[in-house]
Amino acid sequence: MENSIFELQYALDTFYFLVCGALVMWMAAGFSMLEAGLVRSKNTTEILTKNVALYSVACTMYMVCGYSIMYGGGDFTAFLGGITADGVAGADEPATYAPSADFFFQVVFVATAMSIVSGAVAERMKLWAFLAFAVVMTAFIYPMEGAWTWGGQPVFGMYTLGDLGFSDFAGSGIVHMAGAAAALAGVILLGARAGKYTADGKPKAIPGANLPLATLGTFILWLGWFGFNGGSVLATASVESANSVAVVFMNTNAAAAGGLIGALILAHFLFGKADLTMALNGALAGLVAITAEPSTPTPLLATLFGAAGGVLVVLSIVTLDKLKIDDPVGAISVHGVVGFLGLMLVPVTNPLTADGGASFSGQLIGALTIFVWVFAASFVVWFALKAIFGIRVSAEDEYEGVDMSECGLEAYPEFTNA
Amino acid sequence: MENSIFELQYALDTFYFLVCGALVMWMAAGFSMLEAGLVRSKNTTEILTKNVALYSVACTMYMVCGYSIMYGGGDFTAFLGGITADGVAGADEPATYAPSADFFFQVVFVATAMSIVSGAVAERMKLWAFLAFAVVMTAFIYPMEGAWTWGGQPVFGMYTLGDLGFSDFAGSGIVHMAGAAAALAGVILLGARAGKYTADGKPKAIPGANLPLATLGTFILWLGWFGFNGGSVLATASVESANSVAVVFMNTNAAAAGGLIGALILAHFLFGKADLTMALNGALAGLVAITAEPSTPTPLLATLFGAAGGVLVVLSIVTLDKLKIDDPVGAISVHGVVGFLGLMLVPVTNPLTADGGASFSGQLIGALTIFVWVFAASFVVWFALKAIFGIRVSAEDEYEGVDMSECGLEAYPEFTNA
Amino acid sequence: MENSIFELQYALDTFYFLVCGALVMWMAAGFSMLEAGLVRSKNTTEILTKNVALYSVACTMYMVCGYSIMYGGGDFTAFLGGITADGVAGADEPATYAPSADFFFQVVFVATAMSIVSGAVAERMKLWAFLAFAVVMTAFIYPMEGAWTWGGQPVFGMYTLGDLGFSDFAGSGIVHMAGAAAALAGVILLGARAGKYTADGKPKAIPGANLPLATLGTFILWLGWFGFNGGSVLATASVESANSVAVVFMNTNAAAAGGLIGALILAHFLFGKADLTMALNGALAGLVAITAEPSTPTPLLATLFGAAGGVLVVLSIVTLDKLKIDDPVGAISVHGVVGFLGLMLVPVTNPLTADGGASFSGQLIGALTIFVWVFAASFVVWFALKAIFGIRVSAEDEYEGVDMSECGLEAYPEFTNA
Amino acid sequence: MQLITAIIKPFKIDDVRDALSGIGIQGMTVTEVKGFGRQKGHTELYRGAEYNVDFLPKIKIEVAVTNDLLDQTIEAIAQSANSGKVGDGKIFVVELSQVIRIRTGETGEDAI
Amino acid sequence: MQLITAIIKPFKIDDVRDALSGIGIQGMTVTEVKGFGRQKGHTELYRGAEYNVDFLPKIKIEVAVTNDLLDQTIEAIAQSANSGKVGDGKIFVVELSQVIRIRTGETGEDAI
Amino acid sequence: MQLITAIIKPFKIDDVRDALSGIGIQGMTVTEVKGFGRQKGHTELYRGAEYNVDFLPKIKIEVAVTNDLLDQTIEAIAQSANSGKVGDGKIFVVELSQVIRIRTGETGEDAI
Ligand SMILES: Nc1ncnc2c1ncn2[C@@H]1O[C@H](COP(=O)(O)OP(=O)(O)O)[C@@H](O)[C@H]1O
Ligand SMILES: Nc1ncnc2c1ncn2[C@@H]1O[C@H](COP(=O)(O)OP(=O)(O)O)[C@@H](O)[C@H]1O
Ligand SMILES: Nc1ncnc2c1ncn2[C@@H]1O[C@H](COP(=O)(O)OP(=O)(O)O)[C@@H](O)[C@H]1O
Repeated sequence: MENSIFELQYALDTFYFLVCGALVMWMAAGFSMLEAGLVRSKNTTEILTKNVALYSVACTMYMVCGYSIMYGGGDFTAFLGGITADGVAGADEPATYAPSADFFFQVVFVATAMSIVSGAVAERMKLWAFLAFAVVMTAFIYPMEGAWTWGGQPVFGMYTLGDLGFSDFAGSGIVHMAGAAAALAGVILLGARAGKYTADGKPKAIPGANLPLATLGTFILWLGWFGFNGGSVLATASVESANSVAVVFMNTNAAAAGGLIGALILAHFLFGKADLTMALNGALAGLVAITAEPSTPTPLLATLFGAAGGVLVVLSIVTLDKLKIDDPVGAISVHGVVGFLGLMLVPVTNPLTADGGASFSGQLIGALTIFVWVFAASFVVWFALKAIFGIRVSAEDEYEGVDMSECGLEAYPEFTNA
Repeated sequence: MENSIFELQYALDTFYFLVCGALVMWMAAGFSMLEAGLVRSKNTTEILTKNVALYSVACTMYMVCGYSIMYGGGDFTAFLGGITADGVAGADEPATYAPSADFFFQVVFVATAMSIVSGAVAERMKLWAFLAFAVVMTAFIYPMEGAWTWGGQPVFGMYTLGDLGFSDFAGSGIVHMAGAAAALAGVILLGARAGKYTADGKPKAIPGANLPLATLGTFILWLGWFGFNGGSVLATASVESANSVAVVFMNTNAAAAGGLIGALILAHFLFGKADLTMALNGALAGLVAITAEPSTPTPLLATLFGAAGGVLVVLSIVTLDKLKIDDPVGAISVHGVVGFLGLMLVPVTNPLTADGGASFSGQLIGALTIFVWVFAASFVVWFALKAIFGIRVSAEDEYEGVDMSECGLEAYPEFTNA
Repeated sequence: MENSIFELQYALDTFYFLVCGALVMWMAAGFSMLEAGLVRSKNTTEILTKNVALYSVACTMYMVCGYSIMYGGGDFTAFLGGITADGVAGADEPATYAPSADFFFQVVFVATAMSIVSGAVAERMKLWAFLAFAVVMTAFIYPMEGAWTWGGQPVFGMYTLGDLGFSDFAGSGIVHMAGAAAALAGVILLGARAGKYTADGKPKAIPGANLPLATLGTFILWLGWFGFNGGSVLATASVESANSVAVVFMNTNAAAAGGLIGALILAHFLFGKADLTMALNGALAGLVAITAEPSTPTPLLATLFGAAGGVLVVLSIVTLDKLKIDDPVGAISVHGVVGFLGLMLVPVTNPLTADGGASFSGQLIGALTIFVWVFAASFVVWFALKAIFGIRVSAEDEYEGVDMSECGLEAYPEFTNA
Repeated sequence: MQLITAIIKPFKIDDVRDALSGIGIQGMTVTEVKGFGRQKGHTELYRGAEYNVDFLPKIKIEVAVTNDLLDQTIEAIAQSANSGKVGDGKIFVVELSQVIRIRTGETGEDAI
Repeated sequence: MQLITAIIKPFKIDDVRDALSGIGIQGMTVTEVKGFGRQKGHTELYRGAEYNVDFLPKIKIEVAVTNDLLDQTIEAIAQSANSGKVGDGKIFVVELSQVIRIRTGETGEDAI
Repeated sequence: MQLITAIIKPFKIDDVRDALSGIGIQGMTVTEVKGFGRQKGHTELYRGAEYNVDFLPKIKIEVAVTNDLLDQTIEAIAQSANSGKVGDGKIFVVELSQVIRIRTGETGEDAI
C-alpha cells in the first residue's frame, strides 16, 4: 500500500516534470518568433535557422557532456546509459521521479540560456560561428556555472555559493543573466549593425519587420515560463509542494502582467506613444525579475517586482543603445540587467534563515561569479572564433541581408520589394 | 495513509487546475492572433498592444479587487494575503486544492471576457479609453455578475440565480455573453468604421490582412478551450470527476469540429465559396455553444450543438452587419448570440432535477440578468469615457491607421506600400 | 483504501491521456502553419481552409464510425453511447482510465494522418474533392489498418500482424506512413504543379511564402509530438510506466534535435547553404524516425536515429523531386520514407522476445500491409473522385491561385502586388 | 496623344477614379510610390531611438488620353485630388508618340 | 531614342522577356502596377459583404531602345503579350531626349 | 521642363536624395522596381532545386526639373549613384509639356 502511494507520487512528480519541461521546450518557439519579429525581413530566415539549430545543438551537447558536468561530477559513460534506467547510475538515493524526466527538464533550460544569445547578435553574425559558440556554451560554459549553483559544487574548489546565502529559484541569474553575459561578450566583439548609429553617434531606430510574430513569441514565452518557474519547485505530489507550485504559477503570471504595465506606462511618458515592443520586453522583464524567487512573494508583491523589472528594462534598453551596445531585441537588458535585479530581490521575501533563503551579499557574490565566469569564458571563445574564422558577415552581405548569404533563401520572398 | 491519499488528491487537483489555467492563459494569445489577423495591417500594432495590455490589466485588477468581489464577499485585505497560504483566509472548509491555483484559474477567465471586447471595437477606438474600460470591467462589472452566478450571491439581494434553475458550466453566458454585452455597448457608442457602409447603407467588406494569423489564433483558442471547459469540472482526482473531465474534453473538441463544418457548409450555400473566416468563427461558435454544458451531451449531440452554433454565427454576422453593428472580428455574434444559444441548450441534456441541472426559464432569467447588467454598466462606463475623453480616434488617424497614431509603429513596416 | 488508490491511478492516467491528446490536437495547428508557410501566398487561404476542415471532418467521421471500426468490432450504436459512460459498453474488463479520454487521444491521431495528405497535394487540388477524400480516409481507410495493428484484428481474416513480430509504438507506420501513402496516391493522380518542371524535365524551385510560419509549425509539431509519443505509453500512474513516459519524452526530443542537425549538415554539403526548410523537415524526420520505438533506445541512440532520419529525408526530397513526384512540403519523404525507416529501426533496440518486441520480417510485412492497403484504397478513391468530379483546379485558377477560386479570399490581401 | 502622370495622396484614389470615369476615361494604371517634397515626413520613436519617415506614401496614376480630352482630364484630376493641404501632389504631362493596344493591334487614338 | 512602356498581364512576363532577349534587347525595368480598363474587375464576398476588386494586377515594362529597334521591339512585345483576351494591355511610346549610363557616364545610344 | 527618371541600386537611395537636396531639388517620387540588364541575376538552390533570380531589385527615382537645372541634376544623380560596378543603372530624360501643382493649381515652372 505504501508502495502504491510512493508509485503514485513518483508518477505524478514525473508527469509534472514532463509537462513543465514541454512548456520550457515551447519557449524555444517563443524566442524564435520574438526574434524573427524584431529583425528586418532580410535577416529573418537566418535568425530562424539559428534558433532551431541552437536548440538542437543545446539538446545534443547537454546530453553528451553538459548534464554530467553539471550534476554527475563529469562521469559521462555511466551517465549516458544510466538515464534510461530507474535511477541515474551511481546516485546515492533512489529517485523520487524518473531520472530521464529530470534530464528532459534540465536540457530545455540550457536551450533557453542559449536562445538569449541569438537575439542580441542578430542581423550581422555568421551562422556557423554562432553555432560553434553554441556548442561550447551548452557543453561547457553553462554546465560549469550550473554545477556551482544548482549542482552544489564549489567554484573551482574555492567557495560554495549555497553556503554564502545564494539562492536562485528558477534561474534569473543561472539561466537568464548567464545567457545575457554570453551575449554581451559577443556583441562587444561583434560591434553594432551597420546603420544603427548616425555619423555623430546617435542611435537610429531599425524597426522589426513583423510585430505580430514578436507578440506571439512573447505570449509563448509567457506560457512556457509557467513550466520554467513552476517546474523548478521540483516536486508537486504533496500538499506543501502543490501549494508552492500553485503560488509560483500565480506569481509568475502576476509579475509578467506587472512588467508589461510598468514598461507600457514608462514608455508612454518617455516617448509619448504606447510602444508595443517595449511592452513586450516589459512582460519578459517581469518574468525574469520574479524567476529568482517566485514562491515567497504575495501576488501583489510579485506584480510590483514585475513592474520594477518592466521599468528597469525600458531604461536599460535606452541606456545600452546610447552606450553603443547594439542589441536588436533587447535581450541583454531583459535577461541580464533584469536578471540581476531578480537576484537582488530574493532576500526581500526570502531572507537568509537557518532553513535557507538568500542574503544580499550572497546574491551579489553569486551574480558576480556567474557573470564573470560566463562573460570571460564567452569572450575567450568569441575572440578565438573571431581571430580564426571571423564572426561577422561582410558589409555587403549585411546590407543585402544574411538570409541570402547564409541561408540562400528569403523568409518572405513574395512580400518585400527592395 | 488516508492523509497521503488526501495529499495526492490535493496535488493532482491542484496540478490539473494549473495546467487548465495555463491553457486558458494561452487563449489570450489566441485572441491576439485572431484579431491581429482580421484587422487591416495599419491597425495591427494597436490591436496587439490592446490585447497584451488588457490581459495584464485583467490579471492585476482581478487580483486587487475582482476576485474578492466575486468569491470573497469583498474582503480585500484578508484576501490578498490569504491566497498564498494553505487556504483562502476565512474560508469555512479546508481547501481540496491550492487556493492560488483556484485564483490562477479564475483570473485567466476574466481576461478571456475582456479579450472579447477588443476585437469588436477594433480599428477605431482610442487605446487608453479601451484600457480604462478594461480596468472597470475586470475590477467590477465582471466580478459582480460572477458573484451572482458562480459566486452564489443573490442579484442585488433580490433573487438567487442558482435557485431558479440557472446553470452555466464553464461560462457561455458568464464569460462569453458578458464579454459580448460589453462589446455591444461599446460598438453602439463608437459607431462603424469609416468605409464600412456605402452611402446607401450597404455593408462593404473590409478584409483582414493576415489569415494565417487568424487561423493560428483559432487553433490556439481551440486548444485553450480544453482548459477552459475541462478545468471547470473543478476536480479530477476521482473516477467520477476524471470521467467528467474526459467527457468535457471530448465534447469540446466535437463541438468545435461541428461548428466549423456547419459554418463552412452554410457559408458555401450562401456565398458560393469556402469562406475561411466564417469557418473559423464557426469553430469558435461551436466552442461557445458547448461551454454552458459540455459534460452531459453525447459526442454526437455535442457535434450537433456545435454545428447549430456554427450555423447561427454565420446568420448572426450577416444580420448584425445589416443592422450597422460593425464588429470586425464577429465577436458579438460568436460570444454573444451563440453564448445565449449555449445557455438555452443546457436544459436539453441537463434538465432541472433535485440534484441540479437547468430549466429554460432559469436560463432565460440568468441570461437576461447577465446581459442587462453588463450591457447597462458598460454603456454607462463607455458613455462617461466618451463624454470626458472621447473614445474614437480622429477620422484622419483612422484613415492612416491607429498603429501610427496610438503606437507610433507599423506592424509590418517593410511589407505594405500604401 | 485500495479503491482510493485505484481512483487516483484512474484519475492520473486519464488526465495524462487528456494532456497528451490536447498536445496532439495542437499538431493540427502545426501542420497548418507549416503548410501555410511552404506554399505560395496565393494558395495560403485554401491550405488553411483544408487544414481546419480536415481536422473537423476527421474528428466527426472517426466518432461516427472510425473508432468503432478500429477498436469496437464495428458495433456503432452501442459504442456512441458508451464512451460517455464509465466503460465502453460491452467491454470485458473495467477501464483503468476514462474511455472518452481514450477516444479523445485516438481521434487526434486520425487527424494527424490526414494532415499529412493536405501538404503533399497543396496548390492544385480542389478543396471539396480533398474533403471528400478526407471523409473516406478518416471514416474507413485509416480505421481499417488501425484495426489490424493497434486494434489487434487479423488482416482481412488472413494473418495477425502482432503475431508476426510487428510493433509500431506510436505510429511511424500506422499513422505517418499511412498518411504518406494516401498522399502519394493523390499526388500521382494529380500531377505536378504548373511550373514545377522545366520543358526538359528539370525540377524548378517554388519557394514558400512565409518561413516564420513554417518554423512555427515545426515547433508546434515538435511540442505536440511529446503527446503523440508520450501518450502512446498508454499509462503513467506507476513507476514503470512513468519511467517509460519520461524516456519517451527525452528520446523524442533527442531524435528531433538529431534530425535537424543531420539535415542541416547534409544540406550544407549538398547545397552550400544552411537550408532552413530542409532543417525543419529534418527535425520532423527525426520525430517520425523515433516514433515507432521511442522507449527502448538510449538518448544517444535516439539522437543518431533521428540524425539518420534527417539525412534520409534530404536525400528523399531531392530524389522524389527528380522522379516528378511534386510534394510542396516534403510530406511523403518526411512521413512515408522516414516512417518506413522508423519501423525498420525498431528491432535494433527492441528485438523480438517472448515478451514482445519486433522482428525485421514482421516490420517489413507490417509496413507492406499498411502501405499496400492505404495506397490502393486511396488510389481507388482519388481515382473515382477524379473520374466523377475532377480533383484538379483549372490551369487558370492554379495560375491565379486557389485562394481566389476556392475561397474567394486572399490570405494577405494587402501585402502582395502581383 | 498625351500621357498624364499624377502623383496624389493615397486616400484620394477613389475620388480621382470616379472623377475620371465621370468624364468618360476608361483606362488608367496605378502604382504605389513614395514621395519626397515640401510635405515633410515625420520623426518617430521606436524603442527610444529616432527614425525618420522621409518618404511618404503616394499613388501614381498614369492615363493616356487623346489631345482633345487633355485639359478636361487634368482638370478632373486636379479637382478631385485636391485636399488643399501640402503634399497633394503634381500632374506631369508628356507627349506620346505612339499607343498600341496589345489585344487588337490597334494603334493611335483607337488604342487608348 | 524612345522609351517604350508596356502594361501587360502578369503571367506574360516571362514570355515577353524571352521575346525581348530574342531580338537582342539587353535591359528592361519592371514594375508591379494595378490596372483599370475595359477588363472589368470582379465582386467578391467576404463574410457575406461585398467588395470590389476594381484594380487588377498588371506588370509595367519599360524599355529604352534606339530608334532603329523601335518597331521590332513593339512588335515583339505586342506578340508575346497577346492572349487575345480583354485586358492584355497597352504599349505607350515617348521620345527620350537623353540617356545616361551611370556606371560609365556614357550617353545617348551607347548608354542603352 | 524635363522629367528625369533614374534607375539606381537600392542602397544608393540615401546618397542620391542627399545629393539632390544639396543642389536644391525639393521634390521627387520613388518607386520600387525590378531590373534586368547586364548585371546578371543569380541562381539559388531551394530544397535542392534551382531557381533564378533574374530580376534584381532597383529603385526608380523620378524628378521633374526646370531646364536650367537639368544638367546639374543629371550630374548629381550620376555621381551619387555611381558605385563603379555593373548594374548601377540608367538615367532617362523626357520633355514635359505641362506640370501642375494640384494643391494650388500653379502650372509650369512654378509647379515644380
Ligand atoms: N520635382 C518633383 N519631381 C517629381 N515628383 C515630385 C516633385 N515635386 C513633388 N513631387 C511629388 O509630389 C508629392 C507632393 O509634393 P509636395 O512638395 O510634398 O507638396 P505639394 O504638391 O503640395 O507642393 C511629393 O511627395 C512627390 O511625390
Ligand atoms: N488610357 C489608359 N491610360 C493608361 N493605362 C491604360 C489606359 N487604358 C488601359 N490602360 C492599362 O491597360 C490595361 C488593360 O486595358 P483594358 O482596357 O482592360 O484592356 P485592353 O488592353 O484589352 O483594351 C489596364 O488594366 C490599364 O492598366
Ligand atoms: N534598355 C533599358 N531600358 C530600361 N531599363 C534599363 C535598360 N537597360 C538597363 N536598364 C535598367 O538599368 C539597370 C542596370 O542596367 P545593367 O545593364 O544591369 O547595368 P549598367 O547600368 O551598369 O549598364 C537594369 O537593372 C534595368 O533596371
